[in-house]
Amino acid sequence: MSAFVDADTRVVVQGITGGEGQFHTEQMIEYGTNVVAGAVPGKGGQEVAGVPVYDTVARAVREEDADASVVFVPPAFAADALYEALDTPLNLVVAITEGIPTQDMTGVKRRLSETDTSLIGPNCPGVITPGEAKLGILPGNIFSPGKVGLVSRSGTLTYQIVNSMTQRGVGQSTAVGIGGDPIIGTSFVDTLDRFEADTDTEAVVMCGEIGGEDEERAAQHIAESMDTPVVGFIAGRTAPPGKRMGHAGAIVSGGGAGTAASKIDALENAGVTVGDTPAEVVKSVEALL
Amino acid sequence: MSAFVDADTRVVVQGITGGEGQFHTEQMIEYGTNVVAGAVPGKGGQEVAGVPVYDTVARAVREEDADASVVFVPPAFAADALYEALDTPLNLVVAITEGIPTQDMTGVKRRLSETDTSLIGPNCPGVITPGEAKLGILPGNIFSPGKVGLVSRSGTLTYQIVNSMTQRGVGQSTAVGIGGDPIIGTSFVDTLDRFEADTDTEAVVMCGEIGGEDEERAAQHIAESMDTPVVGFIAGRTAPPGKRMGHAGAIVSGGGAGTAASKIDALENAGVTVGDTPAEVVKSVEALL
Amino acid sequence: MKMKLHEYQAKQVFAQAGIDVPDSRLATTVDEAVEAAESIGFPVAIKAQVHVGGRGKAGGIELVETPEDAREAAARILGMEIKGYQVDCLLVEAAVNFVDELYLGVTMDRGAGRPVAMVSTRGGVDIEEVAENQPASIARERVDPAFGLQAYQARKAVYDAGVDRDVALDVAGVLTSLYKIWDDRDGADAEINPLMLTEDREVVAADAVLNIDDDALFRQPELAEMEEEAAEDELEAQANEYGFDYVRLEGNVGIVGNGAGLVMTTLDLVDYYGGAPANFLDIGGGAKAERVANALDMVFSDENVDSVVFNIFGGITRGDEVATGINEALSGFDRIPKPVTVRLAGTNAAEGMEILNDDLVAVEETLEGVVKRAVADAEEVTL
Amino acid sequence: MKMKLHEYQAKQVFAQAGIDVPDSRLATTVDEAVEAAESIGFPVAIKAQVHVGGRGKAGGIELVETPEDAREAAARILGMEIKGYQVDCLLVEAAVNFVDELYLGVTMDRGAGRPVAMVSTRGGVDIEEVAENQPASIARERVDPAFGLQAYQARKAVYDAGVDRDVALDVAGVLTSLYKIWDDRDGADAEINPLMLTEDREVVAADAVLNIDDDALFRQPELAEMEEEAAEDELEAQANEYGFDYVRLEGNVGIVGNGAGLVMTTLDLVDYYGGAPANFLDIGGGAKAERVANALDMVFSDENVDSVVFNIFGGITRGDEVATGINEALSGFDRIPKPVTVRLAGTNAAEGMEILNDDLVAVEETLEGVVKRAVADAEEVTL
Repeated sequence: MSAFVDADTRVVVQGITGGEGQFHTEQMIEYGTNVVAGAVPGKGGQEVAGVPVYDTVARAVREEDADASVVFVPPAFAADALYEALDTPLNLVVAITEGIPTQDMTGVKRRLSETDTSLIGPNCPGVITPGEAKLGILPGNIFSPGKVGLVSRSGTLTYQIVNSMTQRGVGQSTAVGIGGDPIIGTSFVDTLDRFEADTDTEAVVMCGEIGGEDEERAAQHIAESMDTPVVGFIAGRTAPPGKRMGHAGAIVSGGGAGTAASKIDALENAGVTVGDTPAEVVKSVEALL
Repeated sequence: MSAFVDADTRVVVQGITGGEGQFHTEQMIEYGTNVVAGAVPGKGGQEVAGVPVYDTVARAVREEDADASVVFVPPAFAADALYEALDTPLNLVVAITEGIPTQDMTGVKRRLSETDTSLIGPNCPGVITPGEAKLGILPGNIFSPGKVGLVSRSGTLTYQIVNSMTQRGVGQSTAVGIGGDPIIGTSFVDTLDRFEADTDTEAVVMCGEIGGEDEERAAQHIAESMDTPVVGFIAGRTAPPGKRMGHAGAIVSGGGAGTAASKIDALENAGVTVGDTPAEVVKSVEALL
Repeated sequence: MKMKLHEYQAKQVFAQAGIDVPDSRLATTVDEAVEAAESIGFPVAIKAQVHVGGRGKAGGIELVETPEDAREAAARILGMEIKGYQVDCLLVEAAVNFVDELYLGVTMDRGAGRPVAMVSTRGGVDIEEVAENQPASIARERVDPAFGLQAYQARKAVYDAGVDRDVALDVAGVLTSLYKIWDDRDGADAEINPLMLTEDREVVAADAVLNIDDDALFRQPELAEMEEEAAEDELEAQANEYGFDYVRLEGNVGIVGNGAGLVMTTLDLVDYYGGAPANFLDIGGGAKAERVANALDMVFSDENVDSVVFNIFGGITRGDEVATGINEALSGFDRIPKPVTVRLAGTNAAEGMEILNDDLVAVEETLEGVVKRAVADAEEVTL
Repeated sequence: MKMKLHEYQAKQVFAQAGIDVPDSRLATTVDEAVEAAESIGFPVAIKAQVHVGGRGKAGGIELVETPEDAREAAARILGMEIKGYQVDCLLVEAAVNFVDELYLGVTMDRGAGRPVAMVSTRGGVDIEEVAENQPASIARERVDPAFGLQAYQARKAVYDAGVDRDVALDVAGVLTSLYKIWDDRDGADAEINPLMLTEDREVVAADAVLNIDDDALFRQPELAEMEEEAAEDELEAQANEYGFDYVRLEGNVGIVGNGAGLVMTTLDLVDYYGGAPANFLDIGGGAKAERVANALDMVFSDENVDSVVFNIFGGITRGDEVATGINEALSGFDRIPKPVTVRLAGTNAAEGMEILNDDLVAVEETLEGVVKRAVADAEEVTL
């Protein structure tokens, strides 16, 4: 069992014929991911990285029995690609695309709520179960199989922490970047639920950042519903109010909501060890195993 | 228990200050219906027929603890009035208005599917439980309490049959006009379910008409799920294809779907006695009691 | 009820929405038609503008290559009658050199309560026949009204229908536009049949159907202006004016009543008792003398009618008021032109029956009674 | 990121959507301002057009009754600096004689993932203060994005807020228009504060805020044209041009990195180890030499910066390529103006560290190491 994906996950890549799509499809296949199809309107019948391309996601899913998709479609067309994916029986859709208009995503999220599909992202690096499969753009070589589940709103911060973990011999059961946008599919809470249910996960690292209240909700959820120990980290302690720190979602409001301090307090009150530095986080999780 | 309404049903009238709204409010109250409020934007604070008027349905429901509404709002504003009613905890909404644009009703029906509220109509005479309450424009004086549930797409045809029943001493448990439009809230099947569950109903009269496939679905439902005996009637045997017979929904398609013959066949195959005339219908149901 | 647009009107709307239509001009005289053909350049199609399908089969469309042929075709088609409609107006249109014909349509799936978008590669023929004989050859996408037709759905329908890949995205674009027209304009049906594919792989709407939901015309002023009195039947046109629901039939028993279900049932009973209904006429709620008079006028003026059933179930309306209305309405006649049998039921029916002037009308107490008497009266006239 | 419109731009958009705004003209010189005031008629408000709230308190708005006062006010306000923004442009606007001030707003409720429409009768003041101190005085209607703001919701918000009944439907109409603007124009926030009620019970938008979702500007060409280089900070303007995510801070340790979370963490670590970050600069994916050079240029040109952290986690990008990029970028300088410490991690990091020219930069292996060194370098300069 794994939290989101494993070696049997059958993946269709939406936007496989674009530069990013093609490159990362090759990387995913090289990592061992079972990429079974691509989907690009007008490109049906072609082949990319040895994988057949279909004009519609529906046909790709039907013909190749896919159960997950990864979306590399440019922002202007990404919402349509997500609606298309959500209109099929896929279990999981991972949206890598950065810069999707917010109003497009509110519509997608509304539709998502009516389906049984999970959406990770958008504006995220994807999800990996080391040694099994990766869906997205995470660099496979820094991961190692193990017992720690990692969830983060940031890609490079994930890499930083994973890299340290791997260097110290602490492997990962699953790592998932949920994305830096204000409106995302899978939240911290959703992911923590998966980790709690995942028998391969014995400890969790949760990397939050300023903006919104997802970390506060996660803290409450940890206190109420989780037995698996959690180590936390919050980026953006030095962020000034009203300024967007890179991610569209990483902003402390003028009124002072969404600060690192509020999130750290909430997590600590929920019994989570919050590291001051990434190195501290790795040490804390190491101590839990 | 009753199928939809009883003397305890607390009713808010939307559009109570209009001519129709005011007249029928008085009629409903005279019949014994527990009308507790009116709702008309901009008319809050007034009183109609001794009932307080509020600017919003939400406030009327909150202040007067209403659980049903009747809608007398003109067609151009009716969909908005229905959305407003569906955004409150009302159990039942009865839409009398005729001539609501079809596309408006597809939206309302979509929203309806996400709520726990039942909608009767639009373009319908309403619902009555004789001796208890009536919601709508049905003439109370022709009804009498009894054991027969009656459901119909037509108002005056309902009156015709009810009148004969009452004259012959056959009373009614509930009579409901579900409306003559192509897109309606409560279908024959929904109503038959209510009658089947209603301990006061021992036999059912179902008056269908040409157009659509609601009667065919009802026939299947009767065969599969109903113990209560049903007598049927279908209006429009002489209707030519492609012509709308008064009701927006009463039309036999050019391809020949929605004919009276098809509906009569379906009902008879489901074991329903279908009368050739209203008088036959009344005799058949009398024989069942 | 649907309001039908003429082909040329629908094409105006389609062209505004960015759908390619052939160059065309309207003509109401033969000279105008020839002039239009010459200015467009031959070959052109001369097309009757009538509110009815099957023009082609009926000889209402002709492809011409020369001014002489254009003159001849225009002269023949102008004024001809197609399924009861007289041709007053021609569309003269550049002929499209096509290699393939598709069908695109948007309508309401009544059972589902949702719009449905359709694509077929079997365009240019009667689509109802295709639907019956080869249902699988029409790709259908049901639309969630809360989200509208998404771009991917248009593509999916087009690919599922098997449209050539090199034009698929263009065709999907036309379907998206067609849906938007249907949605924005309160369409009942919107169709392009055929959507022609040219040798240059252009996509052109060679015909256009747009029917509008009558109930929504109040918010479609531009389209409401295009409404014409349907020329098919003078009485139906008159009923429109009076605001009656009216349908003309073949029989000789005229029927006036209130409420669609009861009037339909009255028709059925006329048939059941051996008569033949001449019309469906629902005067709706209320019982103003003027409405009663208008309804009786209409039925009297139908020369097929030999006797009249007047059947009202008062409901909230009181029978005595209706009776007064009938008396007033009929007192305007020197002589009642055709025998009228009245039945009033419901509230104050007895009082009403009392009030009715039986010098003017016969009175019956039951639905069955009123129908039987009118059928008998009609038979008597016929004999 | 949000693109902010000026008040006068937002009012153009609002007026197009049918919202009443006062008569006004734009002026960029004192003479123009006086002329505008005279043509509009006194009293007028002279209002600084800057991308920042609190203009009034800062003296950026003045009500004047005479041409002399208009001249004086325009002269004073033009060129003044408000929260770092220089005033280049004035809106001269007819003064509204109001009896009441409301607040209307539409924004995204991030937690719910849904738009929210807001109404308060406590308009004309800082709404964030109202939200904090009297949250109940703001009526909120959450909008289902699949259905949009329904008319009844606008009315409900207006009645719930306690707006006078005689103007409630008018105010609800303005809220509906405001939502439609927000929805059609890809708004992030749309506000009218205050919406003035006049003695004649007219409803007038006396101020207007419209911020647009940057990510949607590609489909808002008309609004995209209104975008200006934010005048607040030259470096932030430059970052926009280069396509960097950049925020200027108060410290002296310049920071360049890739990925929002990692760059934020680098800032936090600078602070943690006793330094003060001078900026947030995310160069994003890829490691082209030109981007590296542009980023270093920017940080070097910030006179507050005393030392630089360059922290890249390669990910899919290879460390050797990044190192080559850094070498190329720095070889363009005769002399490296400020000490730079580089750390490369991830794919091919070791090879990259090898390639780096340590005549040009210092090299550290860990995140903690690179931050500590840069903090130490900065302290050394300061001493």
